Amino acid sequence: MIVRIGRRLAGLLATLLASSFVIFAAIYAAPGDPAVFLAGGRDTLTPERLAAVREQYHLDEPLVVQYGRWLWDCLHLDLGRSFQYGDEVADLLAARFPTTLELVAYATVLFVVLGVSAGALAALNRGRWIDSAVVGATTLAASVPSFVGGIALVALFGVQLGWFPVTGSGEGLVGTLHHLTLPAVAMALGALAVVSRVTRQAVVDADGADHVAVARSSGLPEREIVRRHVLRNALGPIVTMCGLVTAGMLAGTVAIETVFGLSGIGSLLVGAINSHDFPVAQAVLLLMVTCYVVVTTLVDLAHPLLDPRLKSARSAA
Amino acid sequence: MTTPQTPAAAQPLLVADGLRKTYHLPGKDTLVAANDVSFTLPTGGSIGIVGESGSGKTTVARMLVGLVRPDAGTVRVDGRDRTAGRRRGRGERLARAREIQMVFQDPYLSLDPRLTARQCLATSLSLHDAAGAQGRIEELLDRVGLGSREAAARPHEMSGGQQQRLAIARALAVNPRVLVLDEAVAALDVSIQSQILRLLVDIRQDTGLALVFISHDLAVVQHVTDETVVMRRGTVVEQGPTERLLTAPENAYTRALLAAVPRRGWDPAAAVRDRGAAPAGGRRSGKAQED
Amino acid sequence: MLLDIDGLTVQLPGAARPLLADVSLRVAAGEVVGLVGESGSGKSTTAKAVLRVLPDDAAAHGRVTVAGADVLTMTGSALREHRARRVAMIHQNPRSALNPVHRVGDFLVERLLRTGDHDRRTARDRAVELLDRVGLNDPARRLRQYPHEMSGGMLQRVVIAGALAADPDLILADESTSALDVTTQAEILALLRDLGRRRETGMLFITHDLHLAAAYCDRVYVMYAGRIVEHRTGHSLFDHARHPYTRGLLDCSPELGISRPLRPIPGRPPSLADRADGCPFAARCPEAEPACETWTPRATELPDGGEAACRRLPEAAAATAGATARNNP
Amino acid sequence: MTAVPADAPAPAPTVRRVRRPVAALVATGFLALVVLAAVFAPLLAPYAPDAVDLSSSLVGTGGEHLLGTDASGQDLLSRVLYGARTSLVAPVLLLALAAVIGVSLGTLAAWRGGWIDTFVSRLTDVMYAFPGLLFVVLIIAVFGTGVTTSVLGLGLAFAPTIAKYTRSVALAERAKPYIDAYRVQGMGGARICVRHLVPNLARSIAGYLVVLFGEALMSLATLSYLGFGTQPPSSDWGLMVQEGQSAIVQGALLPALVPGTAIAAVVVAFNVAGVHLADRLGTRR
Amino acid sequence: SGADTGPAGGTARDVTQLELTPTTAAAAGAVDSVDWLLEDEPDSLDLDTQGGSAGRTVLTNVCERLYQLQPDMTVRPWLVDKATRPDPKTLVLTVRDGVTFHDGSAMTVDDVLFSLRRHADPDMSEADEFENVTSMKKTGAHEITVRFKEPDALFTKALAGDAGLVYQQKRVQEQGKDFGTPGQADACSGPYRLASWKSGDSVTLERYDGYWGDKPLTRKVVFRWAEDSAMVNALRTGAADGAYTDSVGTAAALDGKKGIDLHFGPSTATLDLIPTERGGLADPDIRKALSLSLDRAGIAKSGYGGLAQPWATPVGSGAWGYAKSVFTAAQKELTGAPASPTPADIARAKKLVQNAEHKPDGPIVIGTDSTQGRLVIANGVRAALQQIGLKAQIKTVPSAEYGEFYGDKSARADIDVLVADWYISKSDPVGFYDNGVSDDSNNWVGFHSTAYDAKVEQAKRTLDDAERAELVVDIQRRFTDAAVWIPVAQTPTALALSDKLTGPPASMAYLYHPWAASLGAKKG
Ligand SMILES: Nc1ncnc2c1ncn2[C@@H]1O[C@H](COP(=O)(O)OP(=O)(O)OP(=O)(O)O)[C@@H](O)[C@H]1O
Ligand SMILES: Nc1ncnc2c1ncn2[C@@H]1O[C@H](COP(=O)(O)OP(=O)(O)OP(=O)(O)O)[C@@H](O)[C@H]1O
Ligand SMILES: [Mg+2]
Ligand SMILES: [Mg+2]
Repeated sequence: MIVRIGRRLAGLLATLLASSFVIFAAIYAAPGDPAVFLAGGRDTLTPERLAAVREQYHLDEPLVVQYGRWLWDCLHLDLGRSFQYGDEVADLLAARFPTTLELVAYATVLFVVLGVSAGALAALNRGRWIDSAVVGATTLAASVPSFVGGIALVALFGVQLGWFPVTGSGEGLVGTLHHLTLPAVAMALGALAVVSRVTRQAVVDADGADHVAVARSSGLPEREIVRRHVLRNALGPIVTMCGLVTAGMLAGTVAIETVFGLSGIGSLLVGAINSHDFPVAQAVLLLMVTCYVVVTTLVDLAHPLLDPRLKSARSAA
Repeated sequence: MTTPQTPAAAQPLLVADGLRKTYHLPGKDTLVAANDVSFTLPTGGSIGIVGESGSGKTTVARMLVGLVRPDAGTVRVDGRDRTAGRRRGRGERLARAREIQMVFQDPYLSLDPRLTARQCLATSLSLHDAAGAQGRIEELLDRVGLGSREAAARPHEMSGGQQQRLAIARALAVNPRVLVLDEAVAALDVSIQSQILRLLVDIRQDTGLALVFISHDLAVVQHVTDETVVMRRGTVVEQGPTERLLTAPENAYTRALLAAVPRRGWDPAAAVRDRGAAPAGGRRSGKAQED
Repeated sequence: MLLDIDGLTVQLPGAARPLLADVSLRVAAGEVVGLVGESGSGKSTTAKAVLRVLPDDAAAHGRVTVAGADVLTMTGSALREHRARRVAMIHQNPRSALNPVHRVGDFLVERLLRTGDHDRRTARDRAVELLDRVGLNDPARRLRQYPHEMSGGMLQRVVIAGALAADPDLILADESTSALDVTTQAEILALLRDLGRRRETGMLFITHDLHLAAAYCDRVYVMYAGRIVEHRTGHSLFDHARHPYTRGLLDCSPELGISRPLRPIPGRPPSLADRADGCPFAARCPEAEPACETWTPRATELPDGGEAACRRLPEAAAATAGATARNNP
Repeated sequence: MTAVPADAPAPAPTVRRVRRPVAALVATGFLALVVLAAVFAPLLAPYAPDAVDLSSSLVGTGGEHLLGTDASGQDLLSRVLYGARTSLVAPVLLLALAAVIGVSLGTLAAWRGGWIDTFVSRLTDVMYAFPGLLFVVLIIAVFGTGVTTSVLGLGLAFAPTIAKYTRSVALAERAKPYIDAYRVQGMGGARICVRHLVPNLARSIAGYLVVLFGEALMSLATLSYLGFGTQPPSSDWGLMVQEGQSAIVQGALLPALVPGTAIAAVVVAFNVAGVHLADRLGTRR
Repeated sequence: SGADTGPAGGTARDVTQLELTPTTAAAAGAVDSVDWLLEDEPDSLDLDTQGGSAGRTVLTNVCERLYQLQPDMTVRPWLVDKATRPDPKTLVLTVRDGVTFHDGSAMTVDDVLFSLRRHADPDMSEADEFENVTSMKKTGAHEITVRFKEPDALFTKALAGDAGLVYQQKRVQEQGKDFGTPGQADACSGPYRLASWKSGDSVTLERYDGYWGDKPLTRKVVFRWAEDSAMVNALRTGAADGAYTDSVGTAAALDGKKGIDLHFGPSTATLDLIPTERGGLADPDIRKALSLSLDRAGIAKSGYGGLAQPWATPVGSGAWGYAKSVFTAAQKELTGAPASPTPADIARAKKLVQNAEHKPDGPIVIGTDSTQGRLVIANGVRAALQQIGLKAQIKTVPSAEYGEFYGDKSARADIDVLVADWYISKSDPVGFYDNGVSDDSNNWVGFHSTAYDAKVEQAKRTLDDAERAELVVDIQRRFTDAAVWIPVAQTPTALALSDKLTGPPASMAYLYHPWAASLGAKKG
């Protein structure tokens, strides 16, 4: 077990290192020149001024040198100062990350509860109308991009009916819940399809296992069988998929934050990429990737707790 | 079963010498699946390997045909070293294939699901020599008793017995000198099993093919082999002419094995009382799995 | 009679022949009754009918009673009760019969709680007792193990303990030793026989191994294509089999220590899609006559109390002497 | 293992009642219609797709413009019809490219194991960890904008996903004894992979690709939105959605709704047909 | 769905009738708190390093300038009491007495001088305003003397912009690098003080009770930010009370909605086509032909919901901070940029193309991003070019990359004409026309005229407004005649305000004028 954890952690670090380089290189290569942004207004742009700015911010050094410099600082928990805001990047993140986290957490609760129950319901009523309804509804939901869903939700529940506020993230628990309901629903809608589909398949598979038939033929009550044998055994793939979706959401709040006027790290990232705010874009991406990798690693480490066979099995990766 | 008895003095065709294989399990455990397994098989001879589940039979078979590289020991055919291992050229790979072939336990999974029986045979023939294939295919199909209907069928359209016939035909396609059968009839019903066994005996008679016949079923082994190797936990516990082994076993484990086979007048309780042996399984280092 | 199956016919829509055709079978308390046949002959379906787990769209006719209770008409709680307390089934593969994510102890406790006689604590004690009964050492520790931590033989003992938990009247052992090594098989068989005797439990022992059935069971039913073709006491089977199919099986099964050429039965068993109006074995039978193709099989009493369903039984009886001579080395 | 008799022939097809796949038929029919519409767009479209008419911008549905117009007064119906061409061809090309790379990588990883496997796994990890289309943006930064680049870039971006999937199915397939049988027959690894392993994976991979099609279409649309993909006055559906999006806030839904519905309908149809196809392909084995 | 989903042809405003009012009716009653929306969070509240319009909109209520831009776009002294010009190259500023910073300490001439020097630092964004300055000195307890290389007509206008902000020296120096970032106090003297800036959430201003001038009616202003649809929704549902909207789409969406008043005011911003070095539009005749055949009214209506006005010069009417009537009249004289081309215009254009010396070889590449308005312009240009027999092609780039076109020659290497919007911060057209001078970095197409260069130079030195206006009209004619840039439309400032509130300016002055101070309830 310890060895396994150690291995996973090493893999996590390797992934982070590789990702950090790709992040750096991507931002470096992304269109647009940060010097233009840094040099300020458009009437002051001259080649000399640009060159001076480049030198001042070390933008004229080779990619690898810049990367090394950045990585070194990151390791010292120094994420630098935003080109755009002039503020410490760490402060910027600290102010916005909670909103994104709350949003993702809320959405996760929604899609886990709804997606898993819909999937299980469909699986246990295989071939009946409930099954078709769930599969049909989730397929449709999956084909609507989240920003479109978001706009529709706002138009109906925010503007027409006025049940939910249309911007901001609210204060206090009740306020936050009130403000984040629509964006969380919009995010959860897309995830519902994949989660319910995976749940359905996992439950169908688990239901088809021999030991379930054995349990049935030994006269255990159906409720008990579904709970203790079918659902319990289907947990593995469900938890994995929920973990992956949640991890993906951490990096995918951009559109929703824009539609609902929330200041999270998603909108921070878009702004930073647009304005070539290197330090912020890199830090946000690194944070997102770290979250993703950490969540997936946790799911991976939690897996053996759900399936004791894996504790001693060869890891497939 | 009366088979053409080749004189034991004949020069050995297949020699397994000191084969050893260790698997590394998760954590620090290792499992010795085969340990110092040696035997010889004369030209046209037939040797059985019996033993309980996990005793290393399949591991030995796979080492013989080069699917698993032994940690130590060699496999020689006609004096030529055919041990799997170092990178070998295409020529040598094919040469070994022409010497030694294998039939697997699960007939369905050992056939390419995409290919019809005829295509399946054509594939292996073309690998070795493309000429005269068509006639040879019909000959092979006929040899294993597959009709024209089955020749155009894909594996999922055939019964288990037909599938195994095809697998045997495929192995025969390259005219091997040794055929390794790993539990090749275990998945079949007795009536089908006997058809396959009959087929094997016929083929041996006609072609002088040598067999390595792996089975857990002593009664079946007895019908097919001249010589038997009893394995347990990766090691050979007893080895000798099948006749002698079944009538006068020297090893306690062999005796327990024999006593456990149901036959007329058999009492399981007595068989258990006779059994002095510990449970099966390969030998593990590190934490024991079974106790 | 503990188990009494009378004229059971099970038909699936779309199938050319019934899964089970006119199956009659009896098991008395304390008796071990074998049911032999090749794959697909309907052995498991028979056992399942006793538990009333047939395919949803299957139509069943005939009667199945366990200790006088009609199984085929049971519903709801009566059915659950029947499955939980009166009949226990032991499956072929113990590894797939246990939930891999639950501990062995959970499996037993779950069954024990179902019987209603226990609370969690006493159930646990009883589970330890059961494991001890089926011959597992250190039972308290076993309760905390997961299935994947045990060998097949040990797991089959656990499954048997589970079956005993409900203290059933009838045990259905469906190929319950086929996946085990011969030595382990002998241990399990000895255990089952011992438990059955002690508690007067009846057992329907299903296997595809004719030798095993004949050696182990008090009485044996031989099944072919959904029909019982022969029904004999165990020891008379080896030497006095009367149905050509049974004899064919004996002829093609290699027997330890007996060296004789195998005589395979030609062809293969009919599938559900094959129509069989007359005797289903006629197509493979060396003794078949054209009339066999239209004769609906019917059991004929044999002098020693057994039954066989062959049209040519009188002649076949004459041939028995020859067969006996051949089978004796 | 002891004998487990399993000589039962495959269950007769008569026993399983065949259920009419109505939804799948409808979906397939719809897709066929879309393809026809794309092919015959010049005959069907009432206007040239790039005909600007500033005097009738953001017109609603009506006789003159069946599905209304966009901000520049271009006829939406004509644009959607013409747009079907790039919108459908580009994802196919993209997936073809991704499949070639992904299947090769995945098969190689499953077959060779070792560092290649580790490398592919890490690569997919890193790719998965990236938000959105950043990777494609990187490719485009290097090679410049345009349809070709976005197809190339997305092809590369999709490849690891397919590689990961291929690896998992190839691992399972590789463990089957028929592969061992080929090796025993003396067949080389490369030939086994190319001639036998991959063709046997083809069904499940094809099923997976069909499901990915929707995603590919959406991703290309997103790239067009960001200005990396097709250029106006092209009528790529993704581009149209993005062009139309700014009119939504003014209450003009059609410019985004029409191409958006087209995308969603095609994606849904592909998913329905794809899942059915994957099921069908799957049951054969 | 039916006709309700397509809006709009009929409801769009008549672009030629769009009425621009510099300010809204004066407020009568006090308000406790107002929620205001910005299009984005301010980058920083230090405009010397990061000047965005969000930051300016907030900070203009907190910080004061030496001069102040009025809603009607005129400029008047503010923190300076008096300004004298002893000679054309010298400006003496007398600093107002009695002004206190928000910590209560008095503003001194040292603070002013410190601020001016900070703005003049070459690393700061306003440095270019000080290029003509040779020295700035304290010459008395309340007096600063500025000397110029040449007489400078624009300097005082610059002091009404960010170059004239006055900071408290002590605070700025204390805060160092953190000056202007969230969590820091302001260093100014305006009617409001910065109560809090919660990064990523909100900025709150509170009335400064020690303010030297008139007391604002509104006690507290809370700023949040939201884009397009979110902003529209927030305003429609009353979650916010007002906003100045940059994005025309937002304004158009709010047009005619209940509970919201829309006000339009003059701005210097225009939409233009800027020909580039690539040369597809190198020939002035081709440029003129394009200008003649462009459907400006159609573009304004289609792309900007009627909230833009066809315009014949590259500077919006907000730049007319003086001699307004002269400029208005001059604009009417121009014939090279019709609102909707008449058949005669088209005929003229076709002839120009036929007789052009350098006809473009390939299609003319139009550079744009995919925002609605610019795309409509690009499509309009494409249609216009096709109409006069030229081929055209559109190349879009991400909005993020767009800014680079202005600074980097290589970025615009493969486009012939850029769809651009342009504004100047000073209310004087002269501030624009130096873009046409021969060696100017914004003169991409390489327009060269010594006479033009001389006139621009002269105008910059002409301190008298009337005289300068004459010059500007001349310059403007030369610029448009040569179609150095091709003007399309002017885009006014749009103010969306709850119908219970009134008071703030509607013109572009909101960026430089303490607009919140005049905001209040309609009824007392
Ligand atoms: N690839 C492998 N990795 C790890 N252990 C393995 C591997 N292959 C086989 N083993 C182990 O090696 C031992 C011997 O296996 P082998 O398959 O040779 O036994 P066998 O005698 O053929 O058994 P069976 O009768 O069940 O087929 C078993 O304990 C098995 O679990
Ligand atoms: N639910 C079902 N639907 C359709 N056919 C079925 C079903 N269950 C069983 N069958 C068919 O019924 C026949 C008898 O099956 P059964 O499982 O009873 O045979 P068996 O004798 O137990 O075989 P085995 O030895 O393989 O266990 C087989 O042909 C099988 O394919
Ligand atoms: Mg084996
Ligand atoms: Mg069965």
